[in-house]
Amino acid sequence: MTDFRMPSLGADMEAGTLVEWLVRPGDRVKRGNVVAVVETQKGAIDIEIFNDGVVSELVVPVGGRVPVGTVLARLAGPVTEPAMAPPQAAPVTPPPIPAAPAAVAGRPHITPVARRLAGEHGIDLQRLTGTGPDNAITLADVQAAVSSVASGATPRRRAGFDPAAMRQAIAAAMTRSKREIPHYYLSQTIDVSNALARIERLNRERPPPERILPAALFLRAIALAVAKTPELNGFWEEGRFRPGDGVHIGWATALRGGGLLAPAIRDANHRSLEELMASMRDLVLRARGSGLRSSELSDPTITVTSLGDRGAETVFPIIYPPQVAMVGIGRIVTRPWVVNGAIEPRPVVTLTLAADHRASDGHRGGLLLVEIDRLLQEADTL
Amino acid sequence: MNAGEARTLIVDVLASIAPEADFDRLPGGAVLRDELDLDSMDFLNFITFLHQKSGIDIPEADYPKLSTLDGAVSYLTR
Amino acid sequence: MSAPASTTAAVRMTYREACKQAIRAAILADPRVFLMGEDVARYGGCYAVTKGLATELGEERIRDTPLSENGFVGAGIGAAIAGLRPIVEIMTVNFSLLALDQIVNSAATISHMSGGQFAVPLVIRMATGGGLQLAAQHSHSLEGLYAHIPGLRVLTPATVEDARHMLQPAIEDPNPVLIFEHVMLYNREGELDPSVTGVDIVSAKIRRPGRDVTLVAYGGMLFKTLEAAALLQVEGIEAEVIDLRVLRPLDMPTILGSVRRTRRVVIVDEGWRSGSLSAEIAARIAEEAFFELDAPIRRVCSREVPIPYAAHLEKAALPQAATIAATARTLVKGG
Amino acid sequence: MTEKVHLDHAHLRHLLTAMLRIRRFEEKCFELYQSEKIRGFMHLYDGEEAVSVGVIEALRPEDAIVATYREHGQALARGIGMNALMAELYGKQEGCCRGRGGSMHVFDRATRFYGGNAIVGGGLPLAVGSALGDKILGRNAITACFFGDGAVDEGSFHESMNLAALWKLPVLFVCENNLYAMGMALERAEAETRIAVKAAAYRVASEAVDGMNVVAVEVAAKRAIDEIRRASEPFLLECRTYRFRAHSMFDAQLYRSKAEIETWRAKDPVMQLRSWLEQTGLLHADEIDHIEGEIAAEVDAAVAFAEAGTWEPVEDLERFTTMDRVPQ
Repeated sequence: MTDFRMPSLGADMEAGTLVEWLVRPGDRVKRGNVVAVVETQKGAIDIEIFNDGVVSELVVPVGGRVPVGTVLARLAGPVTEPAMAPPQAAPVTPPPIPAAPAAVAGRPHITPVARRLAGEHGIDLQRLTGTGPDNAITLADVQAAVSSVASGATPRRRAGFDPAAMRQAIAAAMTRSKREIPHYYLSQTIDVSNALARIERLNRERPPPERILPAALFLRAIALAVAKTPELNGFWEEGRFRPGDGVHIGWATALRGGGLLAPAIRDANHRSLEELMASMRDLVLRARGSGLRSSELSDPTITVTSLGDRGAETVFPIIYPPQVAMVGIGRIVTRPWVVNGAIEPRPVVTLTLAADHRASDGHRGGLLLVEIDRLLQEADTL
Repeated sequence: MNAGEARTLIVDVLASIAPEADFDRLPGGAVLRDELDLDSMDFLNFITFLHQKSGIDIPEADYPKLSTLDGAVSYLTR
Repeated sequence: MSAPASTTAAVRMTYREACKQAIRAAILADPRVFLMGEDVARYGGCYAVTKGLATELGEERIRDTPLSENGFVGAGIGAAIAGLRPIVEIMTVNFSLLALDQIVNSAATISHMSGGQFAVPLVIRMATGGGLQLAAQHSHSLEGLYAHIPGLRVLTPATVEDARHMLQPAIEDPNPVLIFEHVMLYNREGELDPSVTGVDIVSAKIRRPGRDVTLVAYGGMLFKTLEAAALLQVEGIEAEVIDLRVLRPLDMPTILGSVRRTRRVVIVDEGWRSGSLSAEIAARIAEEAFFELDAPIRRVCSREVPIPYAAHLEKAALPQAATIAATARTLVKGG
Repeated sequence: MTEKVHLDHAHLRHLLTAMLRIRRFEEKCFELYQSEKIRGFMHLYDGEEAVSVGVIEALRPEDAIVATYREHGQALARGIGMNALMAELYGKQEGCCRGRGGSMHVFDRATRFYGGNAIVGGGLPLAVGSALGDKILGRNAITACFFGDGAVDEGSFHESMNLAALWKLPVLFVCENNLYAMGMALERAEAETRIAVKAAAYRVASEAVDGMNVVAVEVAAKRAIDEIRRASEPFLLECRTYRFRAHSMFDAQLYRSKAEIETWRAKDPVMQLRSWLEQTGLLHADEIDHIEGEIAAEVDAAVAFAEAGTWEPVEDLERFTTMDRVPQ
């Protein structure tokens, strides 16, 4: 007795529907006879039998849809039927995990989010043991450490900058500045309608990443003006003035949660509006994202501080020793303004200069502010 | 992009600018610049990241529409 | 026009049937639409997707071509520029290499090169992937290669719903759209909700929410990945499975949103690891969510070999559910 | 001086045996596929035996062959053992390619059998290259390149014919015109269906021959090959033949009628030669039984060899992805 099974007729054939029997029980069949027709997704296909014999039973009726290998009929006759291929169970190969470099002695593996949280909570990594992949210290490990330390409120430390240490440094510098530097102060209120119109025009066709802020235009005007008044661009050391080796403007940046940094934009007077904007943006992002290391702060030759559009109208800056000048930018406000004898509302900003009287006199300082004003009126040339 | 995705995206971007802020308790109507102490540079970065991540152009004239969290969500999903 | 309140129950059909209905509906809806490819008419399609369509729609709209892939794909581009909306069927991605020049240097490039004077509103459908022991020249998974090309939109419908509904927006897209249908999906059955009348070809979908690890997959790998998620479930690991649906442009917000929640990610890709789509996704996650990660980004790809004929070697070469689960486990359980 | 095909009894008996070996091997493959012993795609050669036997009979051991995915006929005619071939179809490592190629990718270094190519028209450029190599290296050898009527639609046909003609390369292009490229009838695919005529566009000599008559094929092949060796120029031999089975293992043959198949079965190359030999008294019933018996034994032995074969260790998966040296 041999079984006649539903044949596999194709690589992706899983089942077939028997649409016609061409033999009946009792019929004699020979190898190669077409005994049935099977419907598949590809169409109807004639099915041959490979054994000689006599049909004894038709197991699957016409219309029956059965998977490949199912017995369709039984034959009486010599057994020559090849057994169906047993499915081969292939061993699952272990996933080829790239071998992680062994943790460097003393420097444990730590995942990025764990490192971030540890940094924010001032957790000492040496004391932790990792439970993550390759024994890395994970978020959970740090969270556990944080909760256990929560009682003793360790100060929040920004990676790279210790707020407490920064506070002390600012205090020391401001105290020295007030003690040593004879400041004189000048201010100039400037109509910035031309400047703002230029910025608005530039930004209209630019996608956000390439847009310019008014501060960048002010910075450009200041850099060009400072280049013309070298005695405001340098340092007062051992009783005499040392000129800067270029116009490197420190852009004062307030840090979130307190603290101040003034990373230098080197050769600001030779940079285009776009370059200035890009470096301002980069410095701010890195400073606030704790990406700046104190070692990176090259020494500015003059500092500019801007209160931004949410600050006060006017700032009276304190010079950052050993520099000899500092420019302040207030908030842009709308004020009545005399234009050709008539009064009309105009956006204005108050620029101030604090300068070290040992290195320069008020007259020179005044010329700087007037020059900045002149440049801003011809904003299209900047 | 639906409202949920827009909100997630906006919060993600704000988190990269003001990491210490607690966004769960940020009222939808609060003025972001005041609530999170964002200066014009922060706000420009906020607009830039939104533009880069969503592909939606945001002209300067529309900045006021994104002054609050709810305003920004409806702007991104209009 | 809001969808009618659907009282009719979901319809069950194979992925192949969904593809056929999509083609049929597209041709009936628009006189500019026609399908051409090798053996799509009289033979009924190498994978029987177009069986019977030629008799119903005529051999002008279901058009057999000689075995000239470079020729008829180029012709499809020309016809699209001339105002038609052709659907070109390349039997499998393996033969698309004969038409790679037309796809990359013409279809993907003409709109940009012509300064926006011409668009190429062409859809190219092709089967892809291994698993049927067809050996090296017939088992390629090269969709990642096409996802590298600016100017193309690349779709990988995995579910019956996507197979049924992605074609229409693809035809309406003014740009060349490539639709990859994995060979192992044709026989799969799935539910089709009649109230769903369309899908987008922009976003990825979370097919299974989870909190512990994100599994990113597409096309033929989706169901192996869902199977892996089921294996992980047994061990108390909740895996979130993302079906990319669109390989270009990648829907990174969805991926990043998930990774930010689970902080662990495994990318499953039937392509070879080096220079694969999974490599691109891993790079973008590292670039944009590095500080969110709580474990290294891992990938499960095909072994870097020509796919062999012998069943046990092919199985070892292609990504399997057990391997996906094992890889995810190393990220969650550590050690 | 073209060697005359000596039509003596031994040679005709050899031709019949060669064709029968192919026919019986293909029948066993057809059966084994349906019981899932053989998987993947498989394209059977029944009906076209006269082409591979006739052409390969005219080749020398040092000549090279490039074949297609319908290649069991060429492989057996060229002398690749049934054991190695069947084991390859089973996917066993005792197969001629360690079970990695399967039915569509048979290779054999010893007989310069440069494999089946599953990309239509993919082999033609390879054959041009093989002939270029032989010519430059001064080997007195030719390359026989088998392909179907479908390949004539591909760009590689045009490019290869031109290169072979341009560089005067010893290539015998053998087109097995079986009237169908899978489901595409020749007249629905080619504007000019007389394939041999196309050679003139490249100034290449050509001939169309009855691909169902092994003696006619051998005579034409011998004449063409002698000319190739003499003048070192390519030749296009169009063999008009027909395949009795479906294109491959999953084809409901919706594109042709059963009646058409029957009319061609009447010209079965094996039956033609056998009945001619019997009528002319060159072959007796006991001889044919002896031949059939030997072949049946050879086929059964091949199946046993394949069944007993072993799986290549999974650890060897990546071996030969790249080579550390060129095999000599």
